[in-house]
Amino acid sequence: MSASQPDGAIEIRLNGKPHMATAEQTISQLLEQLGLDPRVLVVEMNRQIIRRTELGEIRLEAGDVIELVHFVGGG
Amino acid sequence: MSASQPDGAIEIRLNGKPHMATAEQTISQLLEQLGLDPRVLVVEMNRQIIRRTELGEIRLEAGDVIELVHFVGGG
Amino acid sequence: MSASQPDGAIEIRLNGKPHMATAEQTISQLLEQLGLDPRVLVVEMNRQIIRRTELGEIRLEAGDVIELVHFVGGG
Amino acid sequence: MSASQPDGAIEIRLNGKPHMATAEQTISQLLEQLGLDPRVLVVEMNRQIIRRTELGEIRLEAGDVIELVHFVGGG
Amino acid sequence: MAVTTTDQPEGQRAELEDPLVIAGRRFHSRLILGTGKYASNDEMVETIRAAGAEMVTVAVRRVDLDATNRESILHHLDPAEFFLLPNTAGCYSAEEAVRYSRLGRETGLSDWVKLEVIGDQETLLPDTAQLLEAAETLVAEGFTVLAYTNDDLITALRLQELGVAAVMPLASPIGSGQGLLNELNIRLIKRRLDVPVIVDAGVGTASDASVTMEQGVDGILMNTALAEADRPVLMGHAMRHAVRAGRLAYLAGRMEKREWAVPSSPLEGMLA
Amino acid sequence: MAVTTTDQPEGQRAELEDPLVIAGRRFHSRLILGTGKYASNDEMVETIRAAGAEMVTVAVRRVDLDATNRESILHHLDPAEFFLLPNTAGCYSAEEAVRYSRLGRETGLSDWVKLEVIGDQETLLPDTAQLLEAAETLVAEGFTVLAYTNDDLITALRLQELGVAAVMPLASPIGSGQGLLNELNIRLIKRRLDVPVIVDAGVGTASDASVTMEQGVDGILMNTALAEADRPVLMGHAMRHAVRAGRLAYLAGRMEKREWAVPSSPLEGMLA
Amino acid sequence: MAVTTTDQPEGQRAELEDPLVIAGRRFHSRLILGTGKYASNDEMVETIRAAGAEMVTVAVRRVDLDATNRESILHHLDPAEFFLLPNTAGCYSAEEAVRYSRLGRETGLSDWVKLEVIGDQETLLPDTAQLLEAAETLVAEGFTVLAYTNDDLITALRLQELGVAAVMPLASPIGSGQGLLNELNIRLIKRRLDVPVIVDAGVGTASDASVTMEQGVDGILMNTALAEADRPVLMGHAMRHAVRAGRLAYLAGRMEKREWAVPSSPLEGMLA
Amino acid sequence: MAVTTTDQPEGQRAELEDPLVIAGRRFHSRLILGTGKYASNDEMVETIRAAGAEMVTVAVRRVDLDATNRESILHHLDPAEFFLLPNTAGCYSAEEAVRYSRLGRETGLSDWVKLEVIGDQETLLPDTAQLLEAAETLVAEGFTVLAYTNDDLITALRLQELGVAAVMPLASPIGSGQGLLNELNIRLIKRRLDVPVIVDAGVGTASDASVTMEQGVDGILMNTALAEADRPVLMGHAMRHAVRAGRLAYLAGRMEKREWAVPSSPLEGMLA
Repeated sequence: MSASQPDGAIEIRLNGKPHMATAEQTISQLLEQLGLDPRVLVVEMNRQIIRRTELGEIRLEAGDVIELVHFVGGG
Repeated sequence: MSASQPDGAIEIRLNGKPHMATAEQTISQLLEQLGLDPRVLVVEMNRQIIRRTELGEIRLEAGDVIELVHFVGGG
Repeated sequence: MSASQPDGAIEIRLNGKPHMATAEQTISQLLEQLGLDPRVLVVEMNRQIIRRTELGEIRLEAGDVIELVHFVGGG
Repeated sequence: MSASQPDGAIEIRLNGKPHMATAEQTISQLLEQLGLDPRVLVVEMNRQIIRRTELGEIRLEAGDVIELVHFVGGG
Repeated sequence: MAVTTTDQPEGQRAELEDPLVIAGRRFHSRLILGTGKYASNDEMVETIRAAGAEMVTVAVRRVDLDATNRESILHHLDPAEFFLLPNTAGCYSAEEAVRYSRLGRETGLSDWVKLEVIGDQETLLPDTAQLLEAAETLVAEGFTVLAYTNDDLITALRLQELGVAAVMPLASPIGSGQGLLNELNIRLIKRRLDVPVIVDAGVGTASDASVTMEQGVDGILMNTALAEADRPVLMGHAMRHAVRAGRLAYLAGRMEKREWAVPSSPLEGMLA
Repeated sequence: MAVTTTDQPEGQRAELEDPLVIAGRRFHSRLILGTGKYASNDEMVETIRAAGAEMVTVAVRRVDLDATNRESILHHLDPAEFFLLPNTAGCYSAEEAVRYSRLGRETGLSDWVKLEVIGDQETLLPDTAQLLEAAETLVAEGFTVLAYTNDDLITALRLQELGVAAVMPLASPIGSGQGLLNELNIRLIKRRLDVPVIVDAGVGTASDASVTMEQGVDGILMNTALAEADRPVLMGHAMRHAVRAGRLAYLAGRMEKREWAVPSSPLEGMLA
Repeated sequence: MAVTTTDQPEGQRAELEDPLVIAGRRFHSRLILGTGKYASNDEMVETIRAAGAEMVTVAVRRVDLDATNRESILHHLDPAEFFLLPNTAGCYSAEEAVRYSRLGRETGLSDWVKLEVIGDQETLLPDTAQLLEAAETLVAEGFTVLAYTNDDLITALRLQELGVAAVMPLASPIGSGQGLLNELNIRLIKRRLDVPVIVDAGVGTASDASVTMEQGVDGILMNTALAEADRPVLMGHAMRHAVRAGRLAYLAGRMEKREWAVPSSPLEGMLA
Repeated sequence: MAVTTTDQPEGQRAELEDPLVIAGRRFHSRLILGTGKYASNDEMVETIRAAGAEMVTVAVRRVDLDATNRESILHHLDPAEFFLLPNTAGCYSAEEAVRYSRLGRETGLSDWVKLEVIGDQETLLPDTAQLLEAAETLVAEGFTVLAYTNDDLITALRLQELGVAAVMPLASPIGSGQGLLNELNIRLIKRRLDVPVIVDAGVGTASDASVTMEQGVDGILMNTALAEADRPVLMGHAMRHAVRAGRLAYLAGRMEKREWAVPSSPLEGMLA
């Protein structure tokens, strides 16, 4: 959808904000880069929930909308 | 729907009960026969409301479902 | 106050009712006769509380008003 | 009780405060001097209520304690 | 809130210009009465007059062809004296309620309807889903809809969006006489709606009516509190005063409550 | 309870003959007002008239000799229009209350007194021991005593034995506006006493007055609820209606409360 | 208010050191029970244990010489396990109450007495004049007096002046189960007194006990709520929890009430 | 209602086997807690333990990538100790609530969800139309749905028909602390439903919890009452007792209320 950058960087939307990711990067790699533990969060990509087992297989593309959510205190 | 009687009498359903009426009778005639004042009631025939002005024009047929309603005390 | 009987019996008032006691009888003896344990009741004689230690010393006279009270369930 | 002044003036206590009055003055005269209408107030002198009819007869003496009261708004 | 005390020499008879306006129609009384369950038609009419009500509800029912007396309630309630509001009491679906509404309108008196869709026989609580559906249909057909509902703000807001002329939340179940069980919900509804809010059902006695009006609502509809009082006509008088009392107290702005006492007579000027 | 509806053509203006009788004196209104804490004398008088009160209380205080305006409240309250009831507000002992009572009587208006003996500055709750003592003295001196007391039945019974003309239990502390905190105690007092029971103090708004009258009491005395309302005159009107509403509802006999609903429209005659 | 949570690994079993101290004597439980009206002595004892009460009241009555079972309640209530508090229930004068107090003390258990002087058979409300007289006599004779009274602050202050060890205002009439009718009066009494305030009479169910303790009072005495429950032992457990719940909530300091809602989950972090 | 007192020597420690069962899962505690708004995670955990809650709710939110602390609440709430119930707080449509529910389930803890669809920002009242739609979808997807709703019986019945595991009517608005505003509605819901009824939102203090449980409901969910208490851990203890107190009182069957008094001590055996 949106343009990929010349140097292999792509822009995605991450938790509501623009984010530069590496083209062909898997979601697992993204999480690692962000220092996040995949066991306590859930990933939604383009409105689809991504199973934990698939995180290492799915590769980011420019324009992907990623939501990383977890549990917080709430009543 | 239901059979008309040999002697020109037809069976209609009036306020939930079987009622013998004269074939070709208008609704106005039915009301008169019943001693009812058309100005304070409303007639529904086969789920259609009949305007007061039409009461003298519409003729009963066997199987017609007639409801005669009016206002009663209620909260 | 009231007349003592010829045979040494005297009439006292015990818990609101007339009661025949032996003249010169001590309160301890009265209680024993009634089968009552002095340790769980209190004796009032003529509106005076009688200490437990005095029960063996005080002798009944005709007309004495004796109240034997104890604890019962109450709120 | 208290000393009368050389010039015929006497000190009384009026509504909780010292007040200089003329010796031999009647209560009626005092009220007139104060500009008060005797019909809507009540006079207490030395803890005795003074009838309205007596106001012209009773003369002040040094040390008299006078209370002038009336109705005010209250619940 | 334009409230004007009419000019007059004696305060105790002063009355206020403070009409209830629904769909452009003005009513002097904020009390609307049902006409069911009275011992006699005479008692009903006398009670309505004692209560000073101008609008009364009526039900749509079959003419009883087996009865000798088949007269309509219109023989007792002159439409020139009272504004008759047909209801859809007894209807358990949107479709049924729409049917009754149309029949009621066909009498030719007006296009107003007090819309009820009941959800449960035991409690007579409204089925709000069916209610919203019926309201939408009737508004589209040009009815002036006064919608009996529960005390849920969200449903009330949705009814207003659909274009009803008045929202009528309950105080407590119909005929229960339990009074206003949830003051907060009624206050919330009144604060948030622009259309008139008429509390309908549950009022049991005069103070219930006063406390309800003190929440700021525009009016009250009641029936059983009058019809089942030992002396309905007297209770009619009571309710007339009670509705006015609550309304005036709301407009007057009540004192703040205090945990401690404050004297009503001056502290100064005590004797020594 | 002889209640008669006056003969008249229009129900909504019907008034009832149901006077309050204290010590043989009849009052048409069951509402008694205090005269303290108003912004102006005009507002006070206008409010009293709006409320329709015939009896009003006044306090006995020193003439303020330092003030330019030393006028008595009698300049504003004509004894021909209002029955003035002197109180003993601010008195903390039987002796003091007796002294104020005598001063009040000496104005020549009547031998009535609203007897208060306060036991605590913070709550203004009555000291019932001193109250009983003062009541005994004043009754012996021929006073018509209306005794402000707490909501204790035993004290109320004792006051009646002593010969007071009316017992005046509180609804909640003076000036608190908390309303009727203990309905049961007021009902108990009313059921057991023969002399009139006037609830005095604590009413905050119209529904408080209605609910109080619905307990069966004979009248209400209030002050702060009117004087501290945002618009006292309007609140006067409100209270006039509220007291009447509660009284009439009591006389009318309210419906029973039910846990379940009961329809107001007929179950029969529904369409198929 | 020195409240310490005892050190322990599991929060859900944490208990608090928060004893009730009357006349220097410490009680772990703030619940005091009456011992009347149970179906059997076994049920009574089991209920008291379920409720965790340490102090129980007993009445002083004649030994029934006509009965085969003349045993004292001491056969069922071991003074080593329970602290017995004799009452003067059924006494209608100061003189009578003093007589019963002396008889109760003569059992040799203690010099404590729960002093009641009843003023009326129908309501069992206290006669405060007689109560004050009896309290004065008994304090002078060295009794530790716990005085059952109404909810009048002035009487409570006077009882404290006379030297009683605890003031015991009622929540509602004895055996009525109406709960705490006047929260304000109980709060006023608690705020102003230094001696322990034990609410006595009127509690009907668990929430009544909780709401009473939340006013800040030191303890509650009850009897009928347990003895007349369908299952007294279960209600004993309920009351043990209820008194503790109300006490802890009072110490914990409740949240403020709000007219509007406030979310419990964060507003930030919602998905787009 | 099979309630068994466990065998044990001391009554005051007796506990009852009376588990809360939802969708086949047993909980010993009838108290469910929210985890929002605590001053710290430690205080939250300590409070939950004090309250003895086994089930706690959590919200689903974006990881805050700007914060240094990005840890999930799972770092503080061990799923081995607590049963975590994801909620859909903050969702305003069925679609949104379904999305959050699926995300919550994906954590792999369970397929339970506390379903909320809010209808209004100011009051946080539920949108029952959207709620029913979301419930239908989620039940079809195999979720165990606990549905937060208002106190309307008709909606509650419809939710049950749709197959929810528990119905969770409010006591008063979320975070308002107003307590149980409409006891009747909660009783009606409980009497008519077969699935568990858990009152959710509005409880402010211990007695609110007791009175709610006394209506017969199966449990309570609360958050603000603890998080905003002056001392949350103490309030946790209070609520643990309060829920148990109310539950036990319900099971024990309370005494009847009476207008008149009944003595707790025998009338016979008085001295002459």
